[in-house]
Amino acid sequence: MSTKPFTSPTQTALIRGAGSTSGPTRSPLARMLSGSGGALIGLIVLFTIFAVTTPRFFSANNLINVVDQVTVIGVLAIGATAVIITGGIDLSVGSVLALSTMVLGWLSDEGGVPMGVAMVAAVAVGALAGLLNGLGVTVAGLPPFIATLAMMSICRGLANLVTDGQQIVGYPEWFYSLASNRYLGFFSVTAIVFILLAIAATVILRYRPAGRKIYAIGGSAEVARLAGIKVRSVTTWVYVTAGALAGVGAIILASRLDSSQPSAGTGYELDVIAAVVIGGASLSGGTGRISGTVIGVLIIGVLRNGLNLLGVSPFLQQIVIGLVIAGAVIVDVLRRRRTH
Amino acid sequence: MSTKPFTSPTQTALIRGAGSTSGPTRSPLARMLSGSGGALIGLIVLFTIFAVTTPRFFSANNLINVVDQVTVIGVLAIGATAVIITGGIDLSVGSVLALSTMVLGWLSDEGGVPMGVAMVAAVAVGALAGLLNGLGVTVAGLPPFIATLAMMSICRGLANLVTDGQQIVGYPEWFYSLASNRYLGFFSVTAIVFILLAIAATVILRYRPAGRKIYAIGGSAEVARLAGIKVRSVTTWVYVTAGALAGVGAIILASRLDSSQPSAGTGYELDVIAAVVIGGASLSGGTGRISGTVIGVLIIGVLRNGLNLLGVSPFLQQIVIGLVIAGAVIVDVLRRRRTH
Amino acid sequence: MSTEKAEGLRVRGARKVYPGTVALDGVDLEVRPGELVALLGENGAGKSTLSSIIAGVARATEVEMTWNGDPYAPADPREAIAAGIGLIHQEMRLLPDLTVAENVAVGRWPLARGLLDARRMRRQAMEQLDRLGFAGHADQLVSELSVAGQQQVEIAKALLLDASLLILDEPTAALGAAETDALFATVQELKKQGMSFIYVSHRLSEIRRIADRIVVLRDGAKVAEHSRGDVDPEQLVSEMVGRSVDRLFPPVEPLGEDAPVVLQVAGLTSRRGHFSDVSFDVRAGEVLGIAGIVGAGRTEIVRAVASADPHVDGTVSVGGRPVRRRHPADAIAAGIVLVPEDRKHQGLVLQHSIADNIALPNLPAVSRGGWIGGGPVQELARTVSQRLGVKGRPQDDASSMSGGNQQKVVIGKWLERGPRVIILDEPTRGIDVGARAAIYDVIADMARAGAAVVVVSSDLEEVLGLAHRVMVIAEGTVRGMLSRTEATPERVMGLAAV
Amino acid sequence: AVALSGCALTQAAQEGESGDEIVIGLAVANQQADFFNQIRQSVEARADELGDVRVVVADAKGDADTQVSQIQDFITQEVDAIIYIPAGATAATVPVRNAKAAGIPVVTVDRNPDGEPGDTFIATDSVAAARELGVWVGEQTEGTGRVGVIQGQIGTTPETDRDAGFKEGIAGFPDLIEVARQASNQWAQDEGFDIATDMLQAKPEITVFFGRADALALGAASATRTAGRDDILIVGFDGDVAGLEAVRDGVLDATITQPTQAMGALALDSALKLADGEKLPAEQLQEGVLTTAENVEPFIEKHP
Ligand SMILES: Nc1ncnc2c1ncn2[C@@H]1O[C@H](COP(=O)(O)OP(=O)(O)OP(=O)(O)O)[C@@H](O)[C@H]1O
Ligand SMILES: Nc1ncnc2c1ncn2[C@@H]1O[C@H](COP(=O)(O)OP(=O)(O)OP(=O)(O)O)[C@@H](O)[C@H]1O
Ligand SMILES: [Mg+2]
Ligand SMILES: [Mg+2]
Repeated sequence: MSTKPFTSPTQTALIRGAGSTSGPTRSPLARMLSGSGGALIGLIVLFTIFAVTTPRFFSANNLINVVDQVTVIGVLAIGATAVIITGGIDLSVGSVLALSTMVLGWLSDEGGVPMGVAMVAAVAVGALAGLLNGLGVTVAGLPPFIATLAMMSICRGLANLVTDGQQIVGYPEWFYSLASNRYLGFFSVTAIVFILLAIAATVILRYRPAGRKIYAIGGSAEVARLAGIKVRSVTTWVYVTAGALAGVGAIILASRLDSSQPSAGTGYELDVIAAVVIGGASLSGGTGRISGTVIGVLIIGVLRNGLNLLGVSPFLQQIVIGLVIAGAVIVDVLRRRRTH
Repeated sequence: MSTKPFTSPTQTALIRGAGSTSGPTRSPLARMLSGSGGALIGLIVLFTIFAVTTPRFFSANNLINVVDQVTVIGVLAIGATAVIITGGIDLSVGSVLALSTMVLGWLSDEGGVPMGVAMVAAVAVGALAGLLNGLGVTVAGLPPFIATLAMMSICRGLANLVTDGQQIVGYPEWFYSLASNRYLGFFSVTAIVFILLAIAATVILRYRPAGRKIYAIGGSAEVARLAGIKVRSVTTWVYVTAGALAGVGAIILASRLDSSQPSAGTGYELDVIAAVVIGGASLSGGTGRISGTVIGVLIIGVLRNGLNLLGVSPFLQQIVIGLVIAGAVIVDVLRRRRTH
Repeated sequence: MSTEKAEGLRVRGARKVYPGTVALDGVDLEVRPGELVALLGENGAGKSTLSSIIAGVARATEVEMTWNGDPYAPADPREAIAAGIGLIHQEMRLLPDLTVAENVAVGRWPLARGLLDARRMRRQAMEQLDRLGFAGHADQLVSELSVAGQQQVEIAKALLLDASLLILDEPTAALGAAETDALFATVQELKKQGMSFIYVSHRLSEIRRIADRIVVLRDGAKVAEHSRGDVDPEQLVSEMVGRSVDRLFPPVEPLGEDAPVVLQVAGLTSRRGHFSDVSFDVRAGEVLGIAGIVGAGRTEIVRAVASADPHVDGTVSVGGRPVRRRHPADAIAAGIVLVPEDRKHQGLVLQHSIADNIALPNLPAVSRGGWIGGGPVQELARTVSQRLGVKGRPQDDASSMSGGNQQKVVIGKWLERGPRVIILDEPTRGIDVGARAAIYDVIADMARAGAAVVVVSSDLEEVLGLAHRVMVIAEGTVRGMLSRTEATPERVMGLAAV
Repeated sequence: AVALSGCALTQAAQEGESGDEIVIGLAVANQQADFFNQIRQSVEARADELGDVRVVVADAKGDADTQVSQIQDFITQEVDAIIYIPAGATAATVPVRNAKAAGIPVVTVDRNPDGEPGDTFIATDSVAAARELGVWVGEQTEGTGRVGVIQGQIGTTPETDRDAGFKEGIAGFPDLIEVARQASNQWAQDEGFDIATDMLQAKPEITVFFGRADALALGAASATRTAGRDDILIVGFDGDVAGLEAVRDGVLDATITQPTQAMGALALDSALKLADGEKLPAEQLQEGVLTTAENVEPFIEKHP
C-alpha cells in the first residue's frame, strides 16, 4: 500500500487486509500495544479459559510442553515474519523442511557423514531453496506466492525422491536428546535454540540497518530503492534466511521425531502464515514484529494443547481453531480502528 | 500498485508480483495477448511436448478426459478469478466444497429430501459460507487470507461432523450419469455446466456493470468507492458467488465419484489459485480474465494427464508441476516486460 | 585536478526514449555550486525524466554527464546519493506505516554500537522538520499526516542526505504559503553553504523569488535559457507553451439575482474534530472558492459534503432535499460529485485504461439494456478527451499519462453525468499553465451551464481568479465569507491566519 | 526397564481407580481416511458399551510431529493407556518412548514402530491378505490379463505390504502381467479416477485394476464406466462401507475386508487390560477377509 493521505483506514483495510501500525520508535507501552496488542489479548483470554476449564493446563510441565510443541512452527515463523514484512509470502517452508530433514537423514545414515556436517548440510539445503525462491522473486519477477508455491511442489517431490518415500530412522542418542532432555530444569536444547533465534531476529529487525531495510522494502520497494537500498539483494537474503531457518526447523523436527520423514511439514505453511498474521503483521508488507509472531505461534500451540487436554473431538477442534484465528485477528482490527 | 513513472517494471513487479494490464476495452488481439498470452504459449508448448512424446495424448477421447478431469477445479477457479480480481484470495473453496458435498449427500440419503432440493441446498450452503467470508472481509475487516483460512478450517470440521467422518454413497443412477455419460458424443453434463459457467462469467466480467465494478475495486477500492460503487456489497457478492460455485463444484464431484466424502477438495485451493495466476491475474488485484483462468486450469490438467500417460512417478510429477508453474508465469512476466 | 570550470554538474545530450514517446531529446544542463537552476516546462515536457536521470532513478537512452569534473553515470539512486546528488521525487514516496522519524531516516539510520539509535534518529528528523515549519511530531505515522505534512517529510528526508546537489521536483505543489516560505528560507541558507539545486515548479511566481537561472523545456528539448531568475512570467509562459497564453482565468460572469440555491450545507460538524459547524450555500451558476492554510480542514469538509466520510453531523441538501450521507453513492445520486485532491489514489485506477476510468462513474450511460459495449466506452472516452483536450489514446493505461492529463480525466469522468454540484479539491496541483487555463475554462463552463461549483485551493490566485465568493476556513471553522469584490489577498490571508 | 514400567503401571492403575472412570487416549493417524475413522468409531462404540471408560481422541491429520505433541498431551492428562495409530509414512518411535517413560502402556494399531514396539500390536496381516487377493484375481482371469495398479502413497507400510503380497499372489500366473502402476498422494477417490482414466488411455489393453484402497478402486470403477469399458475386473482393499456396497452392487469385484470393528474393540480391550497391569502377546494379528459378491452381505449388515 502506498501513501493514501486521505483514505479512511477502514476503507483501505477493506480489500487488501488490515493495514497496521508498527512504529518501532514509540513508547514501550504504545509499542507493545501496537505491535501485538490484539494477539496478546487473545492469548491471555485463551490462557484464562484453559486454566479455568482444565486443571492440568496451568502446570509448569505442560507449559514447557507447549513451548516444545511450537518450536518447529516457531522457528519457521521467524523467517516467515521477515518474508511477510517485505510484502512477500513463503508457501514452501513445510516442503523445504521436509527436503532438509531427508538430506540430514540420508547423509548421516546412508552417506555416513558425521552428524555435525549433516546438520550444516541440512541448513545449507534450506538456504539454497530459499535462494531459489528469492531469485525467482527478485530476478525472474515471479509473484512470491507463485515462486514459493512452485518451490513447495518441487521440494516435496525431491524430499520423496531421496529415499523413494521411505522414512529414515537411526539417529544417535545424543541427537534425540536435543529435543527431549530438559536442561536447566526447563528447556530442551531445541527450545533454547528457538528462543535465541527469536531474540536475535527481534534485535536485527528492530535495531539493525538490515532490519530497517526490510521494513522499508515492504512499505514500498520503490521508496526503498530511491533511498539507496539494494532491494533485490536484501529481499533475496530474506528468502535465504527463511530457507535456512526451515533447515534449522528440519533438524529440530528430526531430533523430536528421532527420524526423518518425507511427508514432514505438510500444511505447516498455513499454520506459520496464520501465526504471523495473528501476531499483527499485514500481508501487504511493511509491518510485523517477532514478538507478535511468537504470540501468534503460542496462540496456535496453546489452543491445540488446551483442546487436546479438554478432550475436544478433532472435528470440533478444527471449527474452534478457525473461529479463534478469525477472532484473534478481528480483535486486532477493532483495536486498530479505535486508535485511528 | 500505483503509478511510479520512473520505476522499471522489474522493480515494481519485484515485491508485490507482476503487475498487469487488463483494460477490458482493448483491441481483440491486444486483449488476447495481454490477458492470457503467456499462459497460452505455455499450454501450446505442453500440448506439443505431450503430443510428440506420448501417442495417446492427442486423441479426441483423451482431450475430453482432460476436460472432465478439470471440471471441478475449473468451476472453483471461475469464482476464484473474481475474488482475485477484487484483490482478495479464497483459501476456503476446497473445504466449502467438502461441506456442500456432505450436505448434498446427507440430505438426499439420510434426510430423504428429493435430489433437486438437495442440490439447491448444497449450492446454498456454499453461498452461505461465501457470505460469511465476504462479511468477514468487508464488515469485520479481516484480511481475505485470514477470513478464508478460518473458514477453511471451520468448514472442514463441519463437513466431518455431518456423518462423523464417514463418506456417503448411494446416489441415484441419473445423478451419477451427469458426470459419466457423454452426451452429444462429447461432453458430460458436468463439463457442459463448466463451459456454460465460464462463458457466463466471461460475459459478466467483461460486459456487465457488475464486472466493471469488480475490476475497479481491485484496481483501487478507494477510487471505486468515490465513484459511487458500493465496494462492500460488491465484494461480499463476489465471495458469495465463489462459495456458491464451490457448491456447484461439490455437486459435480459427487456425481463424478458417485459419493460424498468429507475429505473432498483437500488442497484444491492452491491448485485453483495457481491456475488463476498462471492465467494472468495478479494477486494484487485489478486484473485477470476467465479465458486466462481456463487456460491455467487446462495447463494444470494437461500436465497431470500427460505425465500420467507417460507413467511419470508422482514424486517426479511434483517436481515437474512446480517447474511448469514457475515457467508459465515467468513466460508471462517476460512478455509483459517486453511490452513495457 | 578539476578546474574551476568543471565544478558542479554538466549534462550533455540527455536523451530518453520510452516506447512510443521521446521524453527527452538531447538536453544540455549545467548546475554550478551554490546555484539554483529552475527547470520549467509544460506537463510532459521531460522535467521529471531529466531529474530522474541525474539522480540515478532512471537510465537515459543516451547521456554524457560529469560531476565535479569526473564522469558521472549512476546506475541506481544509491550511486547518486553516494556521489552527493539527491532527489525529492514529484510523487511523494513515503512509507505510510512507519513514523515520521523513520521515514526521514530511511536508508541512513543513525547507529550506536551497530544498533539503531532511535533517539538520535528522532532528533535529526525534527531538526530538519522544525526548520520547515512542520506541525506534527516525530512519532506520528506518515499515513496520518496531511498531504502538506507528507511533503515536508519528503523534503526533510532529502535535506538529511548530505547532498551537494539537491533536485526538488515540485516540492511546493502541496504546500501553502507559510510552508513555502519556510522551505525557501532553508534553501537560501543551504545555497550560502555552497549547495546547489535543480528546482522544478509550475508556480512561476516562486521562480522569480529563488531562481538564479532558468531552463525551459518543451517536448523534451531545451527551448530557452535565462541567466537570471526574474524573467517576465508571460515570456516564460509563451516559451513553455510555444504560444502566448493571453489569459489564465475566464471572465467571471455575474450571477443573476434569481439564481436558485442548489447546495445547502448546515451545521456540518466532524465527530472526529476536523471541523465544526460549517454552513454555506452555493447557487446555480456560482463558483464558491474555499481558501485557508494547509491543514485548515478544507479537504475534510468537502469530503463530508460529498458523503465520502461518515462520522459527520449536520445536513447537506441539494435543491432543498437532504442528502443521505452513508456512502459517496448517496451524494452522487443527489447530483454532488467530488474531484479529490489525490488523483493517484482517489481519482484514478492507474493500471486501467483511460477509457475504463472514464466509464467507471458512467456505467449506466455506457450500457445498453444492462450490457456494456466496447463501442460506447470508447465513444465516451473520446468525447471527454476532446472536450478537455486530454492527450492520450483511450486504451492507454492511466498511469502512462502526465499529471495534467490525469487531472483532466479525473474531472472529465464526472462531466457526462451533468452534476448539479461539482466540488474540486486542489484541481490544478502540479498542472502546467496551459492545462490550467483549460481546466479553468471547464470550471467556468460548468458554472455557466447551471452547476454549483466549489473550488478548494491553496493557490490564492486561483481562488480569487475563479470564485464569485470566497469562504475562508481556519482550524475547521468558517472564518469569513467574502464577495468577489471584498476578497483581496490581504483580507483572505488575514482571516486564514490562525 | 520392565520393573520400572511395571511399577509405573500400578501407579497409573491406581490413578484410574481413584477417579471413577478410566481414560484411554486414542491417537488417530488421520481421520480423513475411512479405515482409521472406522477404527476410531469402533473404539468409541466399545467404550460406550462398557461404560466407565472415556476415550479422548486426537487426530494427527497425517503429521508425525503433531502426533508427538498429542501424545505428550495425553501424558499430561495422565491417561491410563494409549492406543497409538501411527501417522506419517511409517511409525515413529518417539510417542511410544515418551509414553513408556511416563509409565503409560501403549497399544499400537496398524503399524508398529521399529525398535520401539507397543506393549501389544494389533493389525491385519496385509501381506497374506493381498496374496490371497492376487491368487483370486489369477483364478478369475484364468491366469491371463493385464493389470493396472493404482498405488497408495509410496513408501508407506500398507502400500509396501499390499504390493509385496499381491505380487506373490499373481506370481503363479505367468500370463497375468502388471503393465502399469501409478501412485496417488492421498489414497483418494478422485485421484483414483484420474489415474485410471489416464491409464486406460495409455494402456487400453488393461483388463484388471487393483486399487490399493477401496477409494482408489472406486475411482477406477468410475473411470472404466466413463470410458465404456465393462470388461475390466476391479479389486480394492480395506472393506470400507462404500467398498463393500460396491462389491455387492458389482461395481467392484472383490476387496479385502479388514476387520476394523474387531480391531477397534480389541484395541480398547487390550488397552484396558494393559492399564490393569495384564500382559498381552506382542502381536495380535487379525485376518483380512477376501470379500466378493458371494460373502459380502453379512459384512454390510455388521462390519467385522
Ligand atoms: N514510465 C514511462 N513510460 C512511458 N512514458 C513515460 C514514462 N514516464 C514518463 N513518460 C513520458 O515521458 C514524457 C515526459 O514525462 P515527465 O514526467 O518527464 O514530464 P514532466 O515535465 O515532469 O511533466 P509534469 O509537469 O507533468 O510532471 C511524457 O510524455 C510522459 O508521458
Ligand atoms: N487520514 C488522516 N488521518 C488523520 N488525520 C488527518 C487525516 N487527514 C487529515 N488529517 C488532519 O486533519 C486536519 C485537516 O486536514 P485537511 O487535509 O482537511 O486540511 P486542508 O485544509 O484540506 O489541508 P490541505 O491543504 O493539506 O489539503 C489536519 O490537521 C490533518 O493533519
Ligand atoms: Mg514531473
Ligand atoms: Mg486539502
